[in-house]
Amino acid sequence: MIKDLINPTQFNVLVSKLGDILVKALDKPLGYAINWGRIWSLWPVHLETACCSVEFGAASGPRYDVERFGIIEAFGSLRQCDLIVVQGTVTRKMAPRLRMVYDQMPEPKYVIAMGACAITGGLYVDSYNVLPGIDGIIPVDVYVPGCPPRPETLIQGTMLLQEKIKVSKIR
Amino acid sequence: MADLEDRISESQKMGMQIVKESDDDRLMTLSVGPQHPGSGHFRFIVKLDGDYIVHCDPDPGYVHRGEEKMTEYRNFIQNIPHLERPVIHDSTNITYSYSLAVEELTGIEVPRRGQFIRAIASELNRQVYTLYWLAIYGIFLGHSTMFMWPTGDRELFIDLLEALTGARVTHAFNIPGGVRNDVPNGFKDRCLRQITYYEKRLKEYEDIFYNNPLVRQRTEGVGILTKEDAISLGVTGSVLRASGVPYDIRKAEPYDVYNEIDFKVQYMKTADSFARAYVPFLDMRESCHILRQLLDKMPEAGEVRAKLQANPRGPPGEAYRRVESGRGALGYYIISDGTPKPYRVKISVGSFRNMLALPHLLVGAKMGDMPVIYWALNYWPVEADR
Amino acid sequence: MSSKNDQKDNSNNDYIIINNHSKTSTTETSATHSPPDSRQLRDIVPKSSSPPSPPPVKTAGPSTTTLRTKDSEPPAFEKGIAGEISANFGQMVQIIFIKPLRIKIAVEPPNIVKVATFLRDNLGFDHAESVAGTDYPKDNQIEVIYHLGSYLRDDLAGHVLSIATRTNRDDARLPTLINVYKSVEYHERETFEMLGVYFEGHPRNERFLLPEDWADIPPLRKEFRIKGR
Amino acid sequence: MATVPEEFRFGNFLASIIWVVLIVIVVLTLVILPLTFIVLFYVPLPPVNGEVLTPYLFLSMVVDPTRTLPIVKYLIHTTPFKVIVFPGFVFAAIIAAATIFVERKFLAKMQLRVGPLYAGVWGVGEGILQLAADGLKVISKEILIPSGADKPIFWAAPIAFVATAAAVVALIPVAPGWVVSNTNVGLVAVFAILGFFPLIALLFSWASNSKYPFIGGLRALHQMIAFEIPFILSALSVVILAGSLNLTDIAKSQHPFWFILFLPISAFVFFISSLAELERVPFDLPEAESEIVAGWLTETSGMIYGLIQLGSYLKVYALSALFVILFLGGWSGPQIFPHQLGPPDAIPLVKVLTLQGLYNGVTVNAIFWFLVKTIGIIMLMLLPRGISPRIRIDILLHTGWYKLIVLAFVNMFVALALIYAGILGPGGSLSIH
Repeated sequence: MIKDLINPTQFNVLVSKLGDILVKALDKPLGYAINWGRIWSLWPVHLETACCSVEFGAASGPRYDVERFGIIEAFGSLRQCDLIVVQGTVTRKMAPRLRMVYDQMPEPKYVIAMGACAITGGLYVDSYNVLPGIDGIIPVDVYVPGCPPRPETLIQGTMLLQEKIKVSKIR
Repeated sequence: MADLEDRISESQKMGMQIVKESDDDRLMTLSVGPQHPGSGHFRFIVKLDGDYIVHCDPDPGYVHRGEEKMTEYRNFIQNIPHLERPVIHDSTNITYSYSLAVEELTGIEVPRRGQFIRAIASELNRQVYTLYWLAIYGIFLGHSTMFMWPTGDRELFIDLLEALTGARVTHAFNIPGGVRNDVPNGFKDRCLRQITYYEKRLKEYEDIFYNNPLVRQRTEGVGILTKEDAISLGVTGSVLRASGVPYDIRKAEPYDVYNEIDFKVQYMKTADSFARAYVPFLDMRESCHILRQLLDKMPEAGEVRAKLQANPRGPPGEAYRRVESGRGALGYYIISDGTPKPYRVKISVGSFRNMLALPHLLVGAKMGDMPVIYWALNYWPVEADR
Repeated sequence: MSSKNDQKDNSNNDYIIINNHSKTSTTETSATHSPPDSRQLRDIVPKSSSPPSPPPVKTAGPSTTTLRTKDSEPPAFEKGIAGEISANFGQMVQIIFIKPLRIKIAVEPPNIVKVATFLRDNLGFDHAESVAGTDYPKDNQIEVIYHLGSYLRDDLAGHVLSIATRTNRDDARLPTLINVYKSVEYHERETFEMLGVYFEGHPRNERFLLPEDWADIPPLRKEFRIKGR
Repeated sequence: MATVPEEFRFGNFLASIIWVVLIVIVVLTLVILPLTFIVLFYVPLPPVNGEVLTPYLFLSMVVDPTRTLPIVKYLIHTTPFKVIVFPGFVFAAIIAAATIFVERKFLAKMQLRVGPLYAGVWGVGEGILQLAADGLKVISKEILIPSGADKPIFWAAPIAFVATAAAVVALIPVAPGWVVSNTNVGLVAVFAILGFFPLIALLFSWASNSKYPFIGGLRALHQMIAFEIPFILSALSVVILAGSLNLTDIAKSQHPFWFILFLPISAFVFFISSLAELERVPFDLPEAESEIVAGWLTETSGMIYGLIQLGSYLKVYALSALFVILFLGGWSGPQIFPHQLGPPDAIPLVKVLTLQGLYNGVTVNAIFWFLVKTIGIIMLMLLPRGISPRIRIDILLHTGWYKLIVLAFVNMFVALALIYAGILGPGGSLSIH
């Protein structure tokens, strides 16, 4: 078998084996470290879509303090952010803007749909100007139900997102 | 008038000069919002000449959810939950005037204890709203502590309201005919304790924020809205009172038990952004005073709501009732055609009325004054869009 | 109230906080109306008026007396204001109802600017609170109501005068009040958008709240049905 | 030539491992070892401890613990080490990062919060690894370049920013002799290098091809130029008193009395100006979120943002250290460490572990006091964030041009008076030379 591998026709197999071993040795710890960094440093975009933003603001207040999880709210530019928390109803006027914000963000990016309106349209499902859920325009990672969700629920949603990031492959 | 003109800051005067001289090829158009840390759920397009704003065009509607259309498909009681969503942190006040208008239409009478509980919930919610507003004003000025402190103290009022109504922010507490449930045991003492603590905190707010020389420098003499302009633009609430018009719906048209309460209408004559920021603060203090009286005068026992039929309806007619919310007069104009569903509901909100002052005030101001002027207008975009 | 007296010390000396209570309370007592409660503000519109609309302008009775119900006499102060209006304009203005703190009048579209100017200049209704448009498909009309209030006159502080006008539904056009009341600018723009009423003379009959690509009929018209209903 | 995936067999797995080991050994013997020896033999080697550092000596020193110390001692005095590790880049970055973390916790406590809490090792440590997490994330983030951006400048500006900040750090002495570049024009060089920052900000904001960064860049330019003059003037009075531009000499010349005693106004002006230079609250106008999104950092993403943040942390350290050197007596302080650290006749292993002979008590004491003062000043610079709002641009320019310059002149006259009265300065009655 060694003789098989050492001839020039099989050389790429040898290289690929080497590569496999290297990837196995490096990928796991490196991926773990980077995912760990991403878990504890989720910066949300400052995009308010509707009334859930009040509870989102309360979540960064002294009682709930999402900075414990490394989440810094009121971040300036979306170019440095990793997370969109869609705070409630997305109207037809806001929908293109939401998609534009999502497109402008750098990878990796995550989306939390906060509130019943962002999930299904909620109370406003029969309104003429409201989208029935945002999953038609951007991919959603975590749904946080409630109308509005309490800040604890939002924090729980963030922890679910952290679990998801932990098991995901780095890109 | 003359003394007000003296108060206009040098930069503002220079700005007005620049506005006159600007022509199109010098201007830079900026779209502020909807993804902008200083705009909220709102967009306004400003044109800059250097650092001066020479043109401003508000573009609301990002949260327009068609509340007025939706009311026509629900009956009077079903309408309450979605009608309080526009101002989720002032939800008692926005359903207050709705309840008053429906009561007028259907002829329901509210028991006296119910009226008191309504007023208490309304004043507590006014504190919650104004604290949130103050928190955002703090962060707009770059004062992060002023964001955290009111947000923290707001939770205490939310706790009180949670004990009272069962929900954190969306109470659905005011219904036509009274309130949903009675106050819990020991509520009065808890409330009084909270007010005593809170009045101490208000002094600290004043020390760290309103008496801060940098806050004074940034807000005083910025965005002067004269009394004449304020009246002709039809602004309301704290913006109007900051311009020297002592107008408060609680005084002008006392609803429920407010004619039994002794309170002052807080207003200032300086008409600048500082006055507009300080009047809500004075309102909070006065509201503490009102709360004490309400708790004191509340009857010990009694019904809290009238008996309601399943689908309350009244004779055909119309009603226009207003309350003083955190953002000023909040009116509901309801036309009923005799069916359980309203024929037409028009919500006349303070935010929508105050929005008219925004282009008026921003023109001639500096870009750095934009958040100062904008948020001092006591403007909540979700409510304005309805 | 004594605990509140220290406010002056805390605030800057430039800012004067005046106890307004005494001022307004005297006006309240001197005014001819009592402080209202919900009972007094009850509906006084007669049951006979045909639903869904209050009586249209054309068919409304010429005098206000027919609109009154038996139990409550309209307060004298409001009656005085209504009398002043009808004395000036006569048949041009229909008085729909007079309730405590609420007066509703109806005028024809060509006269509305004149009436509004009179209300502003002579009666002291200095601002418009809201503009509400209502669609009446049965009458093929759209009613636009301006709710006027007064900030400066203390005795009018709680009063709301509604001035209603009607236009044809198919070609909805009304003169704008923007030259009389500056504050109606956005309200009229919203009414244009929501009901399709074109305000002649308004500088911006444009899209305001709805999305830019809105291609449906104005949503507050009655034939616009929201989905699933 | 596609490869067919084989079935997994343990024998194959073992064989592949053996193959890898074999190839590594072959490569090592055939390529790496010869290369190493060529370098060791043909590159002239410096003498260590009186002997020329030959490969054999090097190997023997590595084997013998007692003989390792001279090598280490030699290494830490080489310029690359100084630039990269100790008084230079890594040291400054660690100090700044640690202080930023403490500041975040402190600010949180001030605002009745807890601040970063869970980003620690196995749940302990109150989130001390928060900045590490932020750094890891920022490194692994995608870098977006706006269309129409001037790409070379867009890439070069952040690197230039860090390099410039590191250049300032290189001029700062932390203890006698511990400085990367001990020039006689140290202070002038610091100001010259600081003058690059507005240029970089403006270049970057222009290269972003976006409106908010452009406004931010212009603001940064106005602000930094307005505060450059009081900044230099306030340092000038120190130069008058010390009679030297060399930072080490300046620190030494305030041995009995710190200059802040004679020049409080200058110190104040210097402090305010350095706040403005650093774009910290209340002078964070170029990055004011509520007005102009993120100012000139609006289009930065990923590591570009990370580099600029790193650069600004380095700047925080450099300017606080400069304040300490100019006004707070540098590293002077009571000797609290013994001159001889550790027992002199310990066994070799202990000697190596305690790095004995590499430093003396005086140096450690100097570094200790320097660090204490610097960290205190950094905290003082970061604290206004909790109590102060942002200032407006015209007030800021007014402050810079009208007030601070006058104040700086006032204290310069005081300094001149002290010199002419013969109280301070070279040969003054209060100075020890």
